[in-house]
Amino acid sequence: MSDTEMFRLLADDDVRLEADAPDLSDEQFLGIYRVMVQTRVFDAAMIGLHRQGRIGIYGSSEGEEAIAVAAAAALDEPDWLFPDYRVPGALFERGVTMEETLAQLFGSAADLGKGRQLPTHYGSRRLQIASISSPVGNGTPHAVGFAWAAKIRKGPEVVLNFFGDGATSEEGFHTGMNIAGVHRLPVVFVCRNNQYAISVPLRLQTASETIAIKARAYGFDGVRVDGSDALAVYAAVRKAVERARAGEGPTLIEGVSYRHGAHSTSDDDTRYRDRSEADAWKKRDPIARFRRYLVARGIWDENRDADLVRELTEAVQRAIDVASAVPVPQIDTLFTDVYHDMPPHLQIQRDELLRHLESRKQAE
Amino acid sequence: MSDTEMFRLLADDDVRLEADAPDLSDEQFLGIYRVMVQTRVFDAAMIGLHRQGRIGIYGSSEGEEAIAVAAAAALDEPDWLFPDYRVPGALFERGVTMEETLAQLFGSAADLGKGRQLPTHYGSRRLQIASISSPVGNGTPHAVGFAWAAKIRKGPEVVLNFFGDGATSEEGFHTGMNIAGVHRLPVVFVCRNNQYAISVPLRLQTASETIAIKARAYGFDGVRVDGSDALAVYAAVRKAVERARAGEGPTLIEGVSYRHGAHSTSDDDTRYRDRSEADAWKKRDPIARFRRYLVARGIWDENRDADLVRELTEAVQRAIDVASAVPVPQIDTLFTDVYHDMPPHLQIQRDELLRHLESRKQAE
Amino acid sequence: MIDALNDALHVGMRANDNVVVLGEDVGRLGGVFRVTAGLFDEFGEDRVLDTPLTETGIVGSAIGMALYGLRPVAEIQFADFVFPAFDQIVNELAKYRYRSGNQFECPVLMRMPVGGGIGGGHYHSQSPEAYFAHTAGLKVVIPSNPYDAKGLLLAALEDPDPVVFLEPKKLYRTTHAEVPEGHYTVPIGSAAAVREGSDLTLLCYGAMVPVCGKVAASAAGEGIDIEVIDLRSILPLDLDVVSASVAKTGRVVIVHEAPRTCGFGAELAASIVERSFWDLDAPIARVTGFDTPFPYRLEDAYMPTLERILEGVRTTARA
Amino acid sequence: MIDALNDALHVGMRANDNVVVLGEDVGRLGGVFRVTAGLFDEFGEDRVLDTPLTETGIVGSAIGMALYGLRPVAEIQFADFVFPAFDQIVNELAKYRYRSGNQFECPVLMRMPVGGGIGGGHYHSQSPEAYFAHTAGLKVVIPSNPYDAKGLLLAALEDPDPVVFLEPKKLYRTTHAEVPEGHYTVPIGSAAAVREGSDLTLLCYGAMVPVCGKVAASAAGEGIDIEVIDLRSILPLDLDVVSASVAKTGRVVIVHEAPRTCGFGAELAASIVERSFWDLDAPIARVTGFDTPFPYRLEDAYMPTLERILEGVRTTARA
Ligand SMILES: Cc1ncc(C[n+]2csc(CCOP(=O)(O)OP(=O)(O)O)c2C)c(N)n1
Ligand SMILES: Cc1ncc(C[n+]2csc(CCOP(=O)(O)OP(=O)(O)O)c2C)c(N)n1
Ligand SMILES: [Mg+2]
Ligand SMILES: [Mg+2]
Repeated sequence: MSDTEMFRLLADDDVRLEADAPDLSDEQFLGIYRVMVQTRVFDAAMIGLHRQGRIGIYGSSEGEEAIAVAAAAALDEPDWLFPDYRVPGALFERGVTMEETLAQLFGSAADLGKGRQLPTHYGSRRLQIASISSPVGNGTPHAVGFAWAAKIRKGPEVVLNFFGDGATSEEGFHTGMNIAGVHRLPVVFVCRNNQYAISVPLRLQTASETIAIKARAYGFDGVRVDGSDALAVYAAVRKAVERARAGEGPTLIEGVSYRHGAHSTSDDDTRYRDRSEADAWKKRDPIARFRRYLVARGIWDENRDADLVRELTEAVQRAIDVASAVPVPQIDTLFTDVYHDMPPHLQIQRDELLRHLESRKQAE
Repeated sequence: MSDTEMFRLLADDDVRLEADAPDLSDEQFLGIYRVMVQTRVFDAAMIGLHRQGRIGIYGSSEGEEAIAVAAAAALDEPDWLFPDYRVPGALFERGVTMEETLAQLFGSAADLGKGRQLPTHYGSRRLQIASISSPVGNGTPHAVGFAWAAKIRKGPEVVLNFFGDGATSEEGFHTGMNIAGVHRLPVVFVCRNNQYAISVPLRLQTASETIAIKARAYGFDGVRVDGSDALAVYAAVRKAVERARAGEGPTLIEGVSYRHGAHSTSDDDTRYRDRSEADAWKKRDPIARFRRYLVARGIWDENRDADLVRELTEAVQRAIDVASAVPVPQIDTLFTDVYHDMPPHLQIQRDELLRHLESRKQAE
Repeated sequence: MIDALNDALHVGMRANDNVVVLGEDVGRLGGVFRVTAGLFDEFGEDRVLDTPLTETGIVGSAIGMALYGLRPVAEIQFADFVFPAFDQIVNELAKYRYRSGNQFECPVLMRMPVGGGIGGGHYHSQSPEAYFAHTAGLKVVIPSNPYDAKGLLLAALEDPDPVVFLEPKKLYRTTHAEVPEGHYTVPIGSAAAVREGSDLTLLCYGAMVPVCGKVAASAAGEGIDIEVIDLRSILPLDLDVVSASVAKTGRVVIVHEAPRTCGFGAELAASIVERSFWDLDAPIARVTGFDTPFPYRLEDAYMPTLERILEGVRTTARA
Repeated sequence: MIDALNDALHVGMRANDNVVVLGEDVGRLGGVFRVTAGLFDEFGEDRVLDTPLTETGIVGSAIGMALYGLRPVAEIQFADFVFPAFDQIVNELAKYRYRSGNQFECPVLMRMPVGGGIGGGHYHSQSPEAYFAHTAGLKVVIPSNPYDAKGLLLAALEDPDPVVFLEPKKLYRTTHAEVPEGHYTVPIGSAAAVREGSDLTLLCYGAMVPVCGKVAASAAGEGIDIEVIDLRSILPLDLDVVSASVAKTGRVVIVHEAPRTCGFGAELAASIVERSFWDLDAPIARVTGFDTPFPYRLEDAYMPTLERILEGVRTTARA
C-alpha cells in the first residue's frame, strides 16, 4: 500500500482479486454488503422525505458507501467513531438503528440529541460515536485528543475519524494530523476524497499529488485506496487499526471516490459539473462492484439481492412511520443542557418564555 | 537541492566550496557579511539596552543571521518582505536603518508604527516590508494573498515570508502553503528552523522527517539548507525567487540553524536545554564560517574585521543616542488610525481623556 | 435582497478593477445563496476566486490582497463559520492600520449570511454581531431591505476600513423590491427611523426590522405609538438618532436574535443610559434570542416573535 | 498570585488522576509565567503535556480528552492568542453538551493570562472576557487575589462545564498572600463585596479590583462612601449581589480594562437597568479601556487609572 499508487483488491472485472481477500467469513462479507445496500436505500428514501417537506436539508452518501461501511467494519468493540455528516453507513455498521437515525432527522423527542441539530448530525455515547457538528474539520482534533487520552490511560481504544477532501484545507485537519504524528496516537484518519467540496473541485482544493501523501508532512504513513472497492477499503483500514492498537501510530487513508449526487438537497450540482463525469464514476459503483464479486464468489445471487432491497425498503418505510409519529421535544429542552445545572439567568429566560406561551394560549 | 538532504556550499573547513559559489561580486559577498555582523552587534547591544531597562522585551537572532540576511539579499527591487519578529538582519539588508529600528524598539514618536507595538514588530511600506504582528504564523496568509494579488495583476513582485519551526504547526502556515500551491503563487517561504519554539523542541513540534518535506503536502518543492551557510542560503533562495518570478510557483526553504540565545529577554533557556547543545552549534556559527571563507577567498582579513566590528559598534551607539532622545508619541495617537476617519465614539473618548489629563495637570 | 446584493457586486466590480471576490463556492457556483451569481462569467477567474475550504485563508489572503492595493470582498459561507478566521479578523485585520502607524490600510469587505428563520440549527443560524462590535478597527453593518443592502454594500466597497457586512439570510428570498439602477450608497454609521412614533422607541436591525414593523402596526391598534429605528450600522453606531428618539419617547425596547448576555442590545442599553438617562421613563427592555446555542426543532420558540416583542412593548409602555 | 495558582494545580492534580495539563511550554519550562512549574517533575509527561504551537489543537484535543473522561487544563499562553481556538471554543466546546442531548460533557478548563500593565502591547495585553460572556455554554471567571485564584481554580477543576479561567497577569507577581493549604473552593457564580459602602457601587473584576480599592479609599476622604464589588465570575453573573448593592446606593460605576463598546460593562449596565431601574439615582458610568487596539508606549493613558475612575465616581456621585 502506498500514498501515491491506488491500492485495490477488486480487479477490473470485479470478479478476480488483485491479491488475497481479507480473511472474513462469508457472513462478514455479506454483512458489509447488506449495510452498504441499506445505506443506499436509506439515503434515497431520505431524499424522498425531504422532497415531501417532511425533513430538512439532507446530504446523500451515494457512491461512498464502501468507504463508510467497510472502514467502520474494520473496527473492534472498544473502538470509537468520530464521523462527519456524510457517513450514515458507518453509523449503521456500528449499530445505529434506522429509527434512531430518523429520530435525529425529524428532530423529534426520541432523538438522542433532543432535536437540537440539523439532519445528519448524529451522536451516540452508548455506541461510542462522537457528536457531529457542521464546521468542517473540527472533529479531527477531537478524535486526536480522544486517542491521546486513550494512550495516556493505556486504554484499548482505537479512534476512526472520517472527513472529506475539502476538510484537508482546514486547521482541524492540520493540527490533528500533526499532534497525532508527534505522539504516535492510535487514530485512523479516513478522508472521503469524493473529488468535490460542494462546487470546488479537488484541483482548486489542493495541489498535492494525492491526499494520502499529506501524511508525510506529519511523519506517518498515508495510503491511497480505491474507495469504491469495499475489500480494499476494509483491508487498508483493518491494517491501520491493527497498527494503531499495536502502538505503531496513526495512518491517513485516502478513499478515492465520487459524490454521485448533489452536495445536499440545497445544491444543484449541474451548475458546476457535467453529468458525463458522474456517469463515468457510476460505472465503478461500489455496491454493484462488490455484488459482482460476491456473486462470483458464489455466496450471493440476483434473487437474494432483489429480496434484500425489498426487505430494506420496507424496513426503512416502517422506521419512517414509527419515527414520524414521535412528537416535538418539550419546550423546556430549549434551556436544558446548556450547562449541567441551569444557571439563574437561564431559569429566568425559560420562565419568561413559558409564561409568555401560556398567556398566548389563554389569549386564543 | 532536496527536501531531505541538507544543501550546503561551504565545506567542512569553511574554506573550500562543495559546488560553485553563487555569482556575486566581491562587494556583494562583503555586503552580506557586513549586514550579518551588523545584526550580531545590534542584537547584542539591544540585549544590553534591555538589561539597562531602556527597552522592553527583546529577542535576539544570534545564530540565525545567515538565513535572514542571505535570504533577503536574494530579493530584487520590486520584491516584498513579510518578516516575523526574529529577522532584524533581513530588515537591515532591505534598507531599514538602525535609527528606524531603534525608534520602533523605544516606541518613540519617530517610530513608523507610532510606538504602538512591542519591540521587534517593525514594518515599512516605503521599503516594501509588511507590518509584523505577534501571533505566530499569521503573516503567511498575508504574504500569500499579496502574491496572489501580484499574480492577478501580473505584477513583478516576488514575496519572501519568514517564520519559525513552531509556526509550521499553526493554521496560517497550513492555509498559506496550501493556497500558494493551488495557484502557484510567486512566494518564497523561509522557515527558520532553529530547533525550538521557546522551550518546545522540534521533535515535540512535528514528527515530519524534515520541515522542507512538508511542501509535498501542498504540491510544490521544499529545500533543506544549512542555515549557518550564508552561501547555501543565498543560492537556494535566489533560485526560488527566480522560479517564482518565472511563474513556476512557490518554494519552501528550511534553514537549519539554532537559536544561540534564550527565546527572549523574558526567557531562561537553561531550564530546558543544556549549554553543551548550544556550544556544539556555536562551532558552526554562521558569521565565523562565512568569515573564514571570505578570508580564504582573499577578500577579507582579521584586521578589517576588527575595524568593521568597531565601526558598527560605534554606529549602533550613535543610533541609540539619537533614538533615545526622541520623545514619546502624542497622546492623541492613542485614538488616531483605528480607522481612516475617527468615528464619533472615539472622538468622545479622546476628548474625555484629554480633558481628564488636562484637569490633572491643573490639580498638580 | 439577493438580487440587490448581486446587483451591487456587479456595479462595484464594473466601477473598480481592484475589486475581487473570493470565498468558498463564490465562482462557478455563484455562491450557495447565489449572491455572487454571474460574477464569474462576467469578470473571470482572476477576479472571482473559488478558494479552498479555509476561512483563515480567505480572510488572511484577503488582507494580503488589500495590502497590495486590491479591494477584496471575502464571502464567509455562513457567519457561523467565521470563527476559524476570528484571529485574522481580530488580531490582524482590525489592528493593521493602527499598528503600522497608518502606513498600511486593509479595506477588506467580509460578507456573511447571518441569523435564523431557515431551519439551520446551531451552525447555520448564528448572529455574531456582538463579537465584531467589541472589536475596535472594524465597521459592522446589517441591512434590513434591498435598497439599504445595495447602498450599504456599495458604501462598504468604497470604505477605507474593514467592514463586516452581515446579510440576514431570512430576508434573502423574502424581501423583494425594485432598487435604483447603477450606483448609489447608503452611508455607513447612519440609522434610519423606519416608522415615526411618540410613545416608545423600538431599536432593531436586520431581519428583526420587518418583524418590528408589524409589532408597531398592531401596537398602534392598542394605542401605543411606536418609533421603529433600523440601526443599519452597528459600528459605528448612530447614537444621535437613537438619543433623539429616546428624548421624544422616554421608553425603549431593544430587539435582536443573538443571545441576550453581552449581545449588542447590552451596548445599546448602556449607551442610552449614559446619554439619555434623564429622558428615560421606564426600564429598557431587551427582547432577544436566549442564552443557549441556536436550536433546530424549537427554532420558533427561540426567535423574538411578534408576540414576544409586543409583550415587551406593552410592559415597557405601561411601566 | 502565581504561587496560589500553582498550588491549586498541584492540589487538583494530586486529588484527581484525570486532571491533565496541556499547552505550549507548560511542561519542561513550567509555563512562561511559571504557573505550571513543578508539575512536569511531579506528574510526568503523561499528565503535563507540551503541545505543538497550535491553540486550535490545544483546545480541540482537550475536548477529545474530556470526551474520554479526562479533565484537561488547557493553558493558552496569552489570552491574546486564544482567537485561533475561538471556533473550537464557540462552536464545539460551548455547544457539545447541548447538541448531544446531554450524552456528552466537556469539562475543559482553559487558563489564560489577561490584561495590561506589563508593557505587552497589542498582543500581550488584551482582555477578551466579553467574547466569552456572549457565548452560551461557557463559564467565565477571573480572580483578583491569591485566595480567590486558588479557590476558583479548584472549583473550576470540579465543575462539569467548560470554564474560561482568566488570570490577570498584572497581579501574577504583584499580589502575594498566604493562602490556606490543601483543598478549598470559591464557588463559581458568586460575587463578593470587598468593601461595604452606602453612596455608590463600584463594579469591577480582576486587576481592576485593587485599583478600585484605592479609589474607594481616596473617595472616602472626599466623603463618598463606596461599595466595591468584585464580580469574580462573569458568567454566570451574580446579579443578586449587584442588585442588592444598587438598591442600597442607587449609583453605579463600572470598571474594566477591555474596550468599552460591547464590553462586559455594557451587559452589567443593561442588566442593572432591567432589574434595578427604579433604584437608580444617576446614570451608570463606565470607566474602561478605549475602543482602540491595546497600545504599547501609551499604555498608561489607556488603562483605567485611579484618577480616571475617581473622576467617574465623583461625576456619578454628584449627578
Ligand atoms: C468551517 C466551515 N466552512 C464552510 C462550511 C460549509 N460547507 C459545508 S460542507 C462543505 C464542503 C465540504 O467538502 P468536503 O470536506 O470535501 O466533504 P463533502 O461534502 O464533499 O463530503 C462546506 C464548504 C462548513 N460546514 N464549515
Ligand atoms: C498564536 C500564538 N501562540 C503563542 C504565541 C507565543 N509565542 C511567541 S513566540 C513562540 C514560539 C515561536 O517559535 P518558532 O515559530 O519556532 O520561532 P522562534 O521563536 O523559535 O524563532 C510562542 C509560542 C504567539 N506569539 N502566537
Ligand atoms: Mg468532498
Ligand atoms: Mg524556533
